[in-house]
Amino acid sequence: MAKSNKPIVWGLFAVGGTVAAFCVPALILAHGLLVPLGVFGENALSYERVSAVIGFLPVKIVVLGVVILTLWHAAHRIRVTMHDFGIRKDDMVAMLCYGAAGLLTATALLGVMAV
Amino acid sequence: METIQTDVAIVGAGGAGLRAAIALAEADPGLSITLLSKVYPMRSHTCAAEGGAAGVIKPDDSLDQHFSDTVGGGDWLCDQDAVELFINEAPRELTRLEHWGCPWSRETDGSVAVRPFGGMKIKRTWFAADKSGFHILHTLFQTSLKYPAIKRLDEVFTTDLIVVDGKVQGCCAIEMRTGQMIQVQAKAVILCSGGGGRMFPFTTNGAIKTGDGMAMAYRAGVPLKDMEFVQYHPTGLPSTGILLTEGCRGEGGVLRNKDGYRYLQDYGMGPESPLGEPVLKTMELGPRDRLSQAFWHEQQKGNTIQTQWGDCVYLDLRHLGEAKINERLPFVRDLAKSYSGVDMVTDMVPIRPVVHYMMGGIHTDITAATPLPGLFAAGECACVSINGANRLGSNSLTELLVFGRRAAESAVAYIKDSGVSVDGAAANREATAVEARIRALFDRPEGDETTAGLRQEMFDTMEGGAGIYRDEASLTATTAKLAELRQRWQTLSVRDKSAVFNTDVMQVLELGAMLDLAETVASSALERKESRGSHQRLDHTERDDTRYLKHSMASYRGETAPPAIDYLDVTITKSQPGVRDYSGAKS
Amino acid sequence: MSRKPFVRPVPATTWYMRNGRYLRYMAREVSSLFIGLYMAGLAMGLMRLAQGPDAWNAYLTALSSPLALVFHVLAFAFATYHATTWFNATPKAMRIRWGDGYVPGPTVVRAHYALWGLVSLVILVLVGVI
Amino acid sequence: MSERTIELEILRYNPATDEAPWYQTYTVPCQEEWVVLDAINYVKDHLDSSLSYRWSCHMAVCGSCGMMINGEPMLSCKAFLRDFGRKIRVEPLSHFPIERDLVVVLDDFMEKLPRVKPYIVRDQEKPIEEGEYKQKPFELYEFKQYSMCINCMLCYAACPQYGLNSEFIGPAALALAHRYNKDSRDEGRDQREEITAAHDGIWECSFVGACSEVCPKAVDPAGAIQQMKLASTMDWYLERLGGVGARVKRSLSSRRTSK
Ligand SMILES: Cc1cc2nc3c(=O)[nH]c(=O)nc-3n(C[C@H](O)[C@H](O)[C@H](O)COP(=O)(O)OP(=O)(O)OC[C@H]3O[C@@H](n4cnc5c(N)ncnc54)[C@H](O)[C@@H]3O)c2cc1C
Ligand code: SF4
Ligand code: F3S
Ligand code: FES
Repeated sequence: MAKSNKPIVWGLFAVGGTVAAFCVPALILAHGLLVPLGVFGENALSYERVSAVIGFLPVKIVVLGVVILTLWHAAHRIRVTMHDFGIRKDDMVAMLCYGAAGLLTATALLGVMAV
Repeated sequence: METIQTDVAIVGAGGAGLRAAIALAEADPGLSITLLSKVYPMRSHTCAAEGGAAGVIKPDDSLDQHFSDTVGGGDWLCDQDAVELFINEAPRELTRLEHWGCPWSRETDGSVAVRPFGGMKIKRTWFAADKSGFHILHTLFQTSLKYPAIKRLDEVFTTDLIVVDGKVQGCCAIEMRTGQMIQVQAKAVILCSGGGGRMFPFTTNGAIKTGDGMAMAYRAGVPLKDMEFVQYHPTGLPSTGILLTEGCRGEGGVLRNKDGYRYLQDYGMGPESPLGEPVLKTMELGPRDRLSQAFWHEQQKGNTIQTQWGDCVYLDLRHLGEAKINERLPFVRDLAKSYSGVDMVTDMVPIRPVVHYMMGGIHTDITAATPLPGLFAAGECACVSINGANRLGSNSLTELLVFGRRAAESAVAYIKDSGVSVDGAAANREATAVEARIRALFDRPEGDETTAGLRQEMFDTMEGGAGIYRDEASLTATTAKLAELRQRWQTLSVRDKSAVFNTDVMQVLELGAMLDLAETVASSALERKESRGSHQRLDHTERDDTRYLKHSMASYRGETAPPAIDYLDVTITKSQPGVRDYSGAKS
Repeated sequence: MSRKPFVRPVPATTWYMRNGRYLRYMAREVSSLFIGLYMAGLAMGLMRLAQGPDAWNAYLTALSSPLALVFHVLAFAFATYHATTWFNATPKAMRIRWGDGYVPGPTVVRAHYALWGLVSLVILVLVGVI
Repeated sequence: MSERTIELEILRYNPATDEAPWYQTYTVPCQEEWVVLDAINYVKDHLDSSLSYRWSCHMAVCGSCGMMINGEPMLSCKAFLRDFGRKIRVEPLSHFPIERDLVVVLDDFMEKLPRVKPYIVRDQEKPIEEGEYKQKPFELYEFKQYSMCINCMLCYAACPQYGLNSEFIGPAALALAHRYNKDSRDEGRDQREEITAAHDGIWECSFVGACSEVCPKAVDPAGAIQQMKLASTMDWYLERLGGVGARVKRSLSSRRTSK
C-alpha cells in the first residue's frame, strides 16, 4: 500500500492549529467585536493607521503567516469534519477545501502586498 | 469433524507454549506447527506474573549459588541434573528475551537490573517493573508473529490426546466459535497448558487455570508427579486472591500480625532485619512455604486480624515511600487500592496466603519428554522437576523459557529420529470416539446437579482438607469426598445446547479435569507421611528422607477408581539433603 | 455452519449523537468552520484595505452589522474552545525531555496557557492602539 | 458484609435462535466490593448457565473482559459496583461483530496486529553471547508506556473512526507499532511506516482522543498516533530532500539504535 500524502497538508494543519489557538480568539475579540462595538473608540482601525502599520515588511510577514496558516488549518479540518458528517466524497471535499484555502491565500497575499 | 495435519501440535499458548513454538519455527522453517489455545495467547495466565524471572548474570552471583538456593528451597525434592541444566541455560534464555524486546528494568548504566526474591541468597531476579510475566508473554506473542510457520488455533479448547499404538498422534479440540470438533493429527504433541490452581477457592490463578492438559495426559496414562505439592503464596488480597508480588517483600515490605509485630522471627526466620533493609533469605525473604505456614500458626494463636473475608495479617510497605513504590511496584499499588481500598503508601494492606502454583505435574525427564512416546510437556503443567517440594519465586518464568525450548528441540529430534508417521485412519477412529463422548455430555438428562454447585463442594473440601496443613483424617475425608464428586460429575449435564461459544460445556469439561487432579493431589498427600516443603502434615511433622526422598507418581485407573500412587527416586548429583536454614546464618 | 456474527451498524451521519465525548469532539472540529470563515473575512478585509479607504470603511461598517456581530460572538466561542482543546492536547504530541523523563504534561499545558494570555494581551493592545 | 441487589441488563444474542440481539434483565444479590464481572459470574453460576462472555485474570491484566458498561467501554473486572447505581446495562464491545452474547469477533485486530510488525526488527542480530543490549533508563522510559497494552480492545470500541471505517488499523495496533519504533534496539520504523503511514494507518485518526480516555492501562494511543504523524511528516519531507534528507535521517536514527 502506498504511503499517504497527508503529511504535506498535516504539517500546515498542525502549525496552523497552533497559530490559530494562540491568535485567533484575541483577534476575533478585538477586531470582530470590540472594534465594531466601539470599545476602542471611533478611530480604531482607521484606514490610515492600519495601512501604515501593514506597510512594514515584518508586519506583512506576520499577518500573512497568521492568516495563511490558519486558513490551511481550517481547510484541512473542515475536510475531515465533512467526513465525520457522513460526506464521503473525500477527493471532492479535499479539492474544495484546499482550493478555497488557496484562493483566500492568494487574496490575502495580493491584498497585503498591495498595501 | 475437521481434520488438521501438522508436524507438531502445541497445546497452550502461554509463556511455555509460545517459547516452544518459536523454537520449533527456528529449528526448522519447514516444520508445520499448530498452536492451540483455549484463549487468545495474550490472555494466558503468564500475563499475571508480576515479580520476575531468575537467572545468573551479575558478577557477584554464581551458578552454584542459584543451584543451592533452588535445591534447598525445594527441600531436596528437586532432580539435581534438571536444576543444573536449568540454571546453566537460564541466563541465555533471559538474554534472548531481551534481544526480542522485553522491557526489562535497567540499571543507570543500561544493563539489566535484578531484584531480590524469597529464598534467594543473591539478587538475581530479572524484572520488568511489577509486570514481568505480562511483558514476557507479550514479547513472546509479538515475536511469534514473525514466523509464518506458526499456525495458531485461538479459542480452541483441547479435550483429549489422540493415542495410537502407544504413541501420541495428535489431539482433539472444540472450536469455540463454531462448536465444531477438530482433530489435529500430529507427529508429536507438546503440552503447555499451565497449572490448575482453580481447584482451590482462594487463588491467584485466573479462571482458565483448570489443569486441562495435566488431566489429558493423566487420562492417557502418563503419571502425574509430586501433585501433593501445592504452593501457597503468602501475600494475596483476601477478597479476590489477587497477588501482591513477592517483589513487595524483595523491595523491603514486611509482614506484621495484628499487634504490628513481625512474627516471622518466631518461626526460625529471625533475627529481625532492619526496616527497609531486607536481608536475603531471612525473615520476609524466606521461602513461600515457610511464610504461609507461619501465617497458619499465627492464626492458631489468634494473632491475625479478622476481616470480612476471613483472617489476615498485614503487609507493610509504608517505609518504602511513595517514590520507590511508584517506580518499582506501581501495578500492585493500584491493585491494592482498587480491590481492597488500601493505599500502600499510607496504610498496611491486609493479606492472606492463597493458592498460587503447582510444583507437581506431568512427569517428564530433563528433555521434557513424557514416558508416552510423542508427548512432551513444559511449563507449569509439567514436572521436570526443578521445583521440588517448594518452588522458589521467579524460577518458573525462567522454566517456561528453558523447558519450552527444550521440549521443542526434543520434539524435532523425536520426529526426525523415529521417522514417525501418523496413522490417519486410527487417529480418526480415536477422534470419533472422543467426539461421541463430548456429544454425550449434551444428552445427559438434566438433573439437579450444577457445575457451580459441584465446584463449590470441591473448593470446600480442598480448602478444608488439603490446604496449608493436612493430616490423615482431613485427607481421608477429602479423597472420599472427591471420589463422590467425580461420580456425581458423571451425571452433570450441559444445559446450554447451542454450538457457538458454548462456555457451559467448557466449564463442565474443566470441572472434570479439576476433579481428576484434585484427587491426585489429595491421594498423593495422603500417602506422603512426612512434612516437606509445601506439604505439611500435622500428624507427621518431620521430613523423612529414608522413606520419602522420592517423587510420588499418581497414575490413572479409570473414571471411578482413585489413582495408584507409586514412587520414583530423586536424582541427587552434588547436594545431599540438609537443613533448610533461613535464620540468616552464613551457609 | 452455525456462526452468524451480528454487526451493529454505525449511522454514518449521526454517530456523534451517541455520547457527550463525541459531541465535544464534533464541537472542536466544527470550530474550524468558524475559524475558516473568520479568516476568509479577514483575507477579504485585507483585500479591501488594498483597494483604498472607501472600500476599507465599507468593510468596517459591514463588521458592525448585527449579523456580523452574532457571527463573531459564535466564532469567538468556538475559537476559544479550539484553543483550549489544542493546548490541552499538546503534551500528547510534543514530548520534551527532562532528565530521565519528560516535562510533565500539566506543566507544558500551563506554559501554553501563559503564552496564550500574553499573545492575546499583545493582540488586544495592538488593535486597541492602532 | 454489606449486600445490595442490582438489576443487570445484559444484551443477549444467540446466532442459532435470534435474529437480533435483545436485553435480558437479571436481579443479582451482590456484595458491596464486587466488580461487574462478579455479578456476571453470579448470573452464570446461579441464574443462567447459557450466558457467554470472556474473562480470566480478574485483575485487569489479561484483557479478555472488555464490555460496554452503561455505554462506556470498560474492563468488567475493574468496574466497581460502588461506582454504579442499581441498574447496570452490559453490552458487548461496540464496533465489533457479536459472536454470541457478550463475546465479540476479534479477527480484525488479530489480522491487523502482525501487519505493523510488533517485534524488534534489526539489520543485524546481535549474538546472544555478546550479552544484552544496553538500554538507559530514559531509553526504556521512551517506549515503556506503549508496551503496557493488554489488547483489551476498549480503545477500538471507543474510537468512532474505527466504527466508521473498519479498515483503520486502529489505536492499539498503532500504539504497539510506535512502541517498537521508539525502542532503542529497533531499526524497523521504515518497514512499519509502509503500513502505519498508509491511508488506513495514522492518517485515518482524527485525534478524537476517546481511545486514550478509556484505556485502562494509560497507554495513550492518541498520543502515540500524534507522535507518529509528526515523525512520518518529517520522514516524508526528508525523503523528498534527496541525499541531504537521507543523511539527516540516518544520523537521527543511528544515534538511537543500540549497538
Ligand atoms: C499471579 C501470579 C504471579 C506469578 N508470578 C511469578 C513470578 O513473579 N515469577 C515466576 O517465575 N513465576 C510466577 N508465577 C508463576 C508463573 O507465572 C506460571 O507458572 C507460568 O506463567 C505458567 O506458564 P505456562 O506457559 O505454563 O501456562 P499459562 O501461561 O497458564 O498458559 C496456559 C496455556 O494453555 C492453554 N490451555 C489450557 N488448557 C487448554 C485446553 N484445554 N485447550 C487449549 N488450550 C489450553 C491456555 O489457553 C494458555 O494459553 C506467577 C503465577 C501467578 C498466578
Ligand atoms: S491501548 Fe489501551 S484500550 Fe487499547 S487495547 Fe491497549 S490497553 Fe486496551
Ligand atoms: S479515538 Fe480514534 S480517531 Fe484517533 S485519537 Fe483515538 S484513534
Ligand atoms: S478478567 Fe482479565 S482483564 Fe478482566
